[in-house]
Amino acid sequence: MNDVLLRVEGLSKTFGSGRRAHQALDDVSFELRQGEILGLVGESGSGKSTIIRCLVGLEKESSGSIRYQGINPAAASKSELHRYRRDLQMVFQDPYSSLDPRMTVRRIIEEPMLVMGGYSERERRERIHELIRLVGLRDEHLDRYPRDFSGGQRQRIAIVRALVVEPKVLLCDEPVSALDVSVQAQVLNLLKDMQRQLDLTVLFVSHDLAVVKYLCTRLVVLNRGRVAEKGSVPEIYENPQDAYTKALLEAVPVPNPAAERERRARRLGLAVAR
Amino acid sequence: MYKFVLRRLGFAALSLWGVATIVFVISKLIPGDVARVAAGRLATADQVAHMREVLGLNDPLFLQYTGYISRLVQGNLGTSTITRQSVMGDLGAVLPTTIQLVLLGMFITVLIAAPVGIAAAVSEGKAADVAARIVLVTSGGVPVFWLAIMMRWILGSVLGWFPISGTNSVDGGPPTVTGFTVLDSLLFGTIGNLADSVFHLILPALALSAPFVSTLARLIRSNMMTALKADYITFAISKGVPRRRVILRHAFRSALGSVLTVFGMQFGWMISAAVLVEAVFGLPGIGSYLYRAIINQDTFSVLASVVVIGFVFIATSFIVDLLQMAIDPRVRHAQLGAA
Amino acid sequence: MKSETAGAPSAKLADAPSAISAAVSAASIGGAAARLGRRLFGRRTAGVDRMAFGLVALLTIAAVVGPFVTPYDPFAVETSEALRPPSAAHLLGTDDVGRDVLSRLLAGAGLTLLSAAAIVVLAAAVGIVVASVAALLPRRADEAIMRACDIFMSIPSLVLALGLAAALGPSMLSIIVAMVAASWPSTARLMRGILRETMSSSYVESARILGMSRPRLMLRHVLPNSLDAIYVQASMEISGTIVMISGLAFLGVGAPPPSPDWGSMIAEGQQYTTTAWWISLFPGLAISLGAIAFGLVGDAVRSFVDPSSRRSS
Amino acid sequence: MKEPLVHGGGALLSIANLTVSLPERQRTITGSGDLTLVEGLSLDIRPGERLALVGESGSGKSLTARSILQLDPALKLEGSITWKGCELLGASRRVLQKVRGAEISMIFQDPMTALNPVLTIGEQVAEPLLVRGVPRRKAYARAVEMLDRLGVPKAKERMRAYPGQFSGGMRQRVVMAAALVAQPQLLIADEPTTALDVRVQEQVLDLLEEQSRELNLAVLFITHDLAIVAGLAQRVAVMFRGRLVEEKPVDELFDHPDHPYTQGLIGSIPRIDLDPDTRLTTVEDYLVLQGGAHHE
Amino acid sequence: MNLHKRKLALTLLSATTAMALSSCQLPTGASSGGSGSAKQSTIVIGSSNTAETLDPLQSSDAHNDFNLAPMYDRLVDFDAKGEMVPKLAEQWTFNGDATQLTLTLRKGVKFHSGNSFTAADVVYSLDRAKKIGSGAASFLSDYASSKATDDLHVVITLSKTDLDFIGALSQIYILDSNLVKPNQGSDNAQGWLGTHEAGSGPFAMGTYKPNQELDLTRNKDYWDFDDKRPTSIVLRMINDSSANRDEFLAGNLDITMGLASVDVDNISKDSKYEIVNIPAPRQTYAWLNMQGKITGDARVREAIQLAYDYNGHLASALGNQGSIANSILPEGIACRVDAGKPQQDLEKAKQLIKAAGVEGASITVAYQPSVREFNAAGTILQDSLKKIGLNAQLKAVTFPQYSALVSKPETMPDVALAWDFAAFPAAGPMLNREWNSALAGQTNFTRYSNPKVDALLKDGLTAADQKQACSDFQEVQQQVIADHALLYIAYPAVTMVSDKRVGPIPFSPTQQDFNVGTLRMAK
Repeated sequence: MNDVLLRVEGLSKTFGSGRRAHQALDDVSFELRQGEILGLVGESGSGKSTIIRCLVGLEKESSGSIRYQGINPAAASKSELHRYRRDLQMVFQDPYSSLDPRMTVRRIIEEPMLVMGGYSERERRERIHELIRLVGLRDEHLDRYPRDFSGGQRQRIAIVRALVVEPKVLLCDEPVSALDVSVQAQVLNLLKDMQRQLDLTVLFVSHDLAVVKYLCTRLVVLNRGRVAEKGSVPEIYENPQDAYTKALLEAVPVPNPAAERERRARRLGLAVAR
Repeated sequence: MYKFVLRRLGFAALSLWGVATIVFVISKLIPGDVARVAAGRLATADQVAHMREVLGLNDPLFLQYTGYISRLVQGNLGTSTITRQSVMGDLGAVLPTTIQLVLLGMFITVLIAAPVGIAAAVSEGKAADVAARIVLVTSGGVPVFWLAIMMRWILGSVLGWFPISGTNSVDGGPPTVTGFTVLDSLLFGTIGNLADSVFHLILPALALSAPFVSTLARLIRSNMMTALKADYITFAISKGVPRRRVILRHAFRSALGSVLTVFGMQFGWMISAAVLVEAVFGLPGIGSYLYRAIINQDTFSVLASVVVIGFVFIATSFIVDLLQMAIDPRVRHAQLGAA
Repeated sequence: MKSETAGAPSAKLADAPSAISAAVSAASIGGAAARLGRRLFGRRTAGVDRMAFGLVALLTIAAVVGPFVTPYDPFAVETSEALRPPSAAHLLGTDDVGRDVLSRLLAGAGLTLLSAAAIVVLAAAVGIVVASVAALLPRRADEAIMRACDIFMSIPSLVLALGLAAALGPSMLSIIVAMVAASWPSTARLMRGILRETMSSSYVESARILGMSRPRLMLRHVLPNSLDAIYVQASMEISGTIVMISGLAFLGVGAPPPSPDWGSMIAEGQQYTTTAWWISLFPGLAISLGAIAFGLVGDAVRSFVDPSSRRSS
Repeated sequence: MKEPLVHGGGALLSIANLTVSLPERQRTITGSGDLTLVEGLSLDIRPGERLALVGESGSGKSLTARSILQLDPALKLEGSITWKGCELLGASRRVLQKVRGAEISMIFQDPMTALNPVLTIGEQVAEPLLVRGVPRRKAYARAVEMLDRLGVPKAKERMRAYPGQFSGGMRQRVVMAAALVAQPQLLIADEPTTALDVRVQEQVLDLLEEQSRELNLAVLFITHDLAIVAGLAQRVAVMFRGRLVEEKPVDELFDHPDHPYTQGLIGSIPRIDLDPDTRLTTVEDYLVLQGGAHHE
Repeated sequence: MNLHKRKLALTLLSATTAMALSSCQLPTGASSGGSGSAKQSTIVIGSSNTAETLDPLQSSDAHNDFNLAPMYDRLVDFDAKGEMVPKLAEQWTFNGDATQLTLTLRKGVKFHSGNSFTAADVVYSLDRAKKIGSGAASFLSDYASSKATDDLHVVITLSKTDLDFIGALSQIYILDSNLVKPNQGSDNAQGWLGTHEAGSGPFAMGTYKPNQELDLTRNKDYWDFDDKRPTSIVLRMINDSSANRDEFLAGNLDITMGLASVDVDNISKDSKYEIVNIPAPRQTYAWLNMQGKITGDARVREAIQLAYDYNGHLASALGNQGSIANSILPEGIACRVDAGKPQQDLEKAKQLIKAAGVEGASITVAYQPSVREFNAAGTILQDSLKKIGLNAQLKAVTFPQYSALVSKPETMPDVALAWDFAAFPAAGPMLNREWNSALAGQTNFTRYSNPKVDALLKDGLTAADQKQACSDFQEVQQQVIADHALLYIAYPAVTMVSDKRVGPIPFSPTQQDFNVGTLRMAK
């Protein structure tokens, strides 16, 4: 399969040691294919965020390997590592704490280009303006500080910051879980549009199965650090194999009163009543 | 649990070694000739040389250091070059005075700080809070020794309400057994002795507690304010818990965590602040002892006093840690891992 | 809410790191001051705080112009005029060798406040450097450094400072050295906590994953964002430092005569505290007032910069 | 803005024309004048009824809920809140204390912070009884019973445990036990499942419904999540920027949302039961259509 | 309320005291009778003389000696006129070249323990001093050995001729060897004697609370018993002078000293109190560095002498308690040379500085900040020197630091303010200590080096004839004065404030403040 962009194999991560050791990831393997949006779902503590943190080097995996287009970041040359870091960009969960409060939006967006290098001042300026408009913000926003923006706007800025160095892979760590539903919809739509327009490959971490279903093409379900199930979205949603996945799917509420009542009545052993 | 205590003990031992070493280095920085001090101001060169030999000052520094540490481990703090007494004995004689002063000081501190801190937190932003803040900043800002002098002058000399100096009136002291005049009065003396002993401690303890009242009350205030904003307080109120209970049982109880730690550390700070207060009230405690030792360049006594103060400090923080584990389930879980 | 202050985007990454940090800190000090100023003169400032700020301003003015407006030569001995109580000629009286107390008080304001400020700034600087180095080193080294700080902290700072100042001989410089030596470990520990908190925030992590080097990360993101907490810390320390200096002077390890710093003045007047009370009362009052004003200001600064109120826009 | 369907008659709790504002002197950020947070809200709850109050952050839904028990002393409340015919606004602290916990109780969003970490579970669950003079032994027995009922295993032994030893789901059960132990007639649930994982959320919702049915307990359910409301509530009220924009029986609301905001809200929920290619609508789309001047 | 409490405490107190006294104190024959009289003849003294140790060998420290003197006896002493008087030694005779001294001891003297005083005690005390080699042992540098020929006779052998040795014995307290020996331990009883007493003096130790209080009771078996001595004395060690004053004014002390001049002035207005100025056998000097870069020039040294504000010193530094010095030796010593009181002459001083070409030069002035007099003196000196164009830098040092500084020529301060005192009123030992070139950097604080003076000192100290010795010593003084080696500044007095219960306090030239053992009640 040559369309595999990123392969994670046997990834394990243990925090602490001795009695307090906590195994966050246990032998996790999956691959990320060119152009797809892969969902990584699980409940809190399932290790989904740890995977992303290992991928970007914020945590060091205990064992296992990561391979991106032949680059193993753990044993990469300087130039390989540079390419790896440039190609994999990340969007954080909390839009309130992921932007440096002391920098203007312009500086925040410019910084990755400065760190990565290779952009002339003009290029930088043009890219900033291009992208900021693409996500629906205006030029005058550039000289403001993060505190002047709402959560949804901040998350857009964070997306711009991730996209500004033209990455191939976008790693999203619960990017909409801190947002209101209506804002969440905007960001989800934006992500979907961006992915298409820029031919991005996305790894999307979420606890919300409905969001994942809306956005993703393939799915990896994590249960306490282990892969419970993986497969295409329709496959899993229609016919989950794993008991845990089933339970998860079963618990997702649907905004349909009749269906919900029936489901709950069934669970509670009640007659369907009005 | 044992493991935690052991680990904590290990750190305490390490700290002690560190303190001893720091103190040794300082002692070597002090200019002046220790041997000459020991031999006396009119000593001849021969006598000084003899003294230098006796004190081991001709040994290489490293040997002096190892000798000092190994003596320390055996509980031998050396012999004072001024008093010619075992420093251990000297300190044994002065420590009780300081400790009972500090204990009373801490008692007074809590007695004042807790209600003031709570009241300020409860009335956050209102006049009472502002007033409390001013009082607390003031008691923290006035130099201790200055306050002590003023108290001694006005309450002691001018008004005659309190004794001026010393631990007892002439004829008022109990027989010296433990050295804690209050304890000695209780065990071996009369009620008159007890009244006299406590009476002599009140003013110094009051002066000593001023800055600590400030720190502690402000800490209680801010902890209480944080606690009062916590969800569990809202939940308690929504359960119909009366205000009094909300404040004392819920907020104060959970504000107590770091208060205890700071309170424990205050024990050490108070001992050092006692250096200032004891001087004013003529109390023969470790503060006066240390100060005189420094002025007289009584190296062994300086070393030993600082080490002992460090030891008391380390011991209290050890005890406080254990105490805190006993009363604060949050700390217990963090230290021992969720059961 | 609009804001145009906080951190000027002037420093270029290509500059030398020191230049960056200098520019960043200068810019953020300016920013913080501006923010502070706005809060201060906003309608919601408590009267106490205004008074405290006013007092601090007054003391600062006294410190700057004090030496030039003294009614008498603060050093001129006039033994025939010794121990005169306050009068029209000598508003605050004269000391035991006949020097004018008011003149000495004015002349010493700068010395006292400057040394207190120097101690706080130096201790903070040492603390920041140690904390930053610790933060940059591997975990074990970090822990070792913090343990060392703990050990230092098990000697109460007054005792340590007293011992050191005695060792270094009585002078203002040795007091500064001793106080810095005694207080840096606790500062370092605090700073370490502050830096660690900032470092774990996602905006720092987002720069980290770009491969930004740790020192650069420290200078560009971590330190500037920790400054507010550092200011709070420093402003809270000044008050205690002023008091502690005077305590050391009282114990006789202060600056030698004829230094007019307030602590030494108290020490000189120590014998006369209650008879020729004016010799040490006024410096004592000045120290108390200074400490109280700075204490209130520290309090105010803390409530201004409090992280919980930062998001409230 | 519409008037509520039923007003007064037979209502357990009746909120009429409630306005919540932050007095000028309490405002920490610059700005002048009182800041109005909830305006002219009227709402009734009948005995045993499950009413959902839905809105996004800043819509004032939580403030409304908290205002019923007057939990934020800094806020200025105007209008009327009557409980079983008695006016609660302006009632004395004694009266409020009597109502709180025993007649109306409340549970909160984050079960991790709603329990005092330094007090035992037992004390916290039994507290509403203890503070009303129920003997300790009896109160604790009732607390055990309540914990049992809410599915806390080994309830008796765990009375002496501290909140730190419980998982989030268990804590929310404990919180519910404390809220229900004094047998109130109305439970205000302020986003009680937002911080929980989806499976635990389901359990808590089930429990809520179960208790509501068994105890004839009225529930005012505050949430931002329309999906979870669907199965639980009988009636839904939607709030937007401090105002009540729509209030309807649940089926009607989902089938025929009147207000564009409600329409947008429903359209913006990603649905597991629908084709992912259906593009999510946003509130903005609707408000713009309606010519509303909305920007973030 | 507080007032009330205080009263309560006091009543309780006096009740218990009365009980304690009636149960264990022998009835005294005093007229007023009962417990009241016992109370009346208790004298409470407050002073900053906090004993570091009660080991009598450490009596060279004035603080210790103040507390020790009433408990111990010496072999000989000096009276207020500086005449030697017998104490435990009734007679003393030197051999021809003054290398051997024979003492005849007093008969029937008993130590507080009840042990009889014998020659063995003298031998033990002297040998112990030699062995330990610190404190008062420095007065015994010429001691070689001693031998008890019988119970009442001791022969002391000296290492060289030393006529002043008998005077030095006034500094040695005689120990009860039978009591001390069992407690000797490994440190020659230094530890034990630190808190215990083994003397035969007019007062015995009651209780001792280190750093705080020493209670003395009258020794009814004293060989020189006098019932005018108070039955008991309480020495309260209060370091702070204002605390001393306040305690005194509150009626808690009968005698206090070391008060600030303002306090003394205020108290003197009240006729209830007695102010006594006792001359002290000490003198305030400013030592000049004879080998200093700037002070090496005699013109500069003279200029400094002329610049100093002596009257200001008396007024400010001493608060007029004392007098301006007129000699380089303290008062009460035989063979002093009267050099006249120094006068300030700024004009002449300026000219001298100009002549020496050192205008604007900096010099260091060392002083001990713990002594109040030096604090003011330092400031005055600094100001005086500024007027003649010298820039003085004050350097506060502790005595140990000062000793260390003096021991090396390169660290030696240019000027040092200090007290020096004659431990006993003899000119020779003091002059020798201060001006002998062999002791430069040790007790010769000016690094004075003059072969002529060295020779004179040697001659004087070994002269078997007092007259010869005296003329040698006078010549030494004249030479030192001519060399402008020091500023002889003042004789600080000890000012004592007492209530009228205490009789007149005699001056004792072997004591820094006064000898507590000599106290008598007023009636």
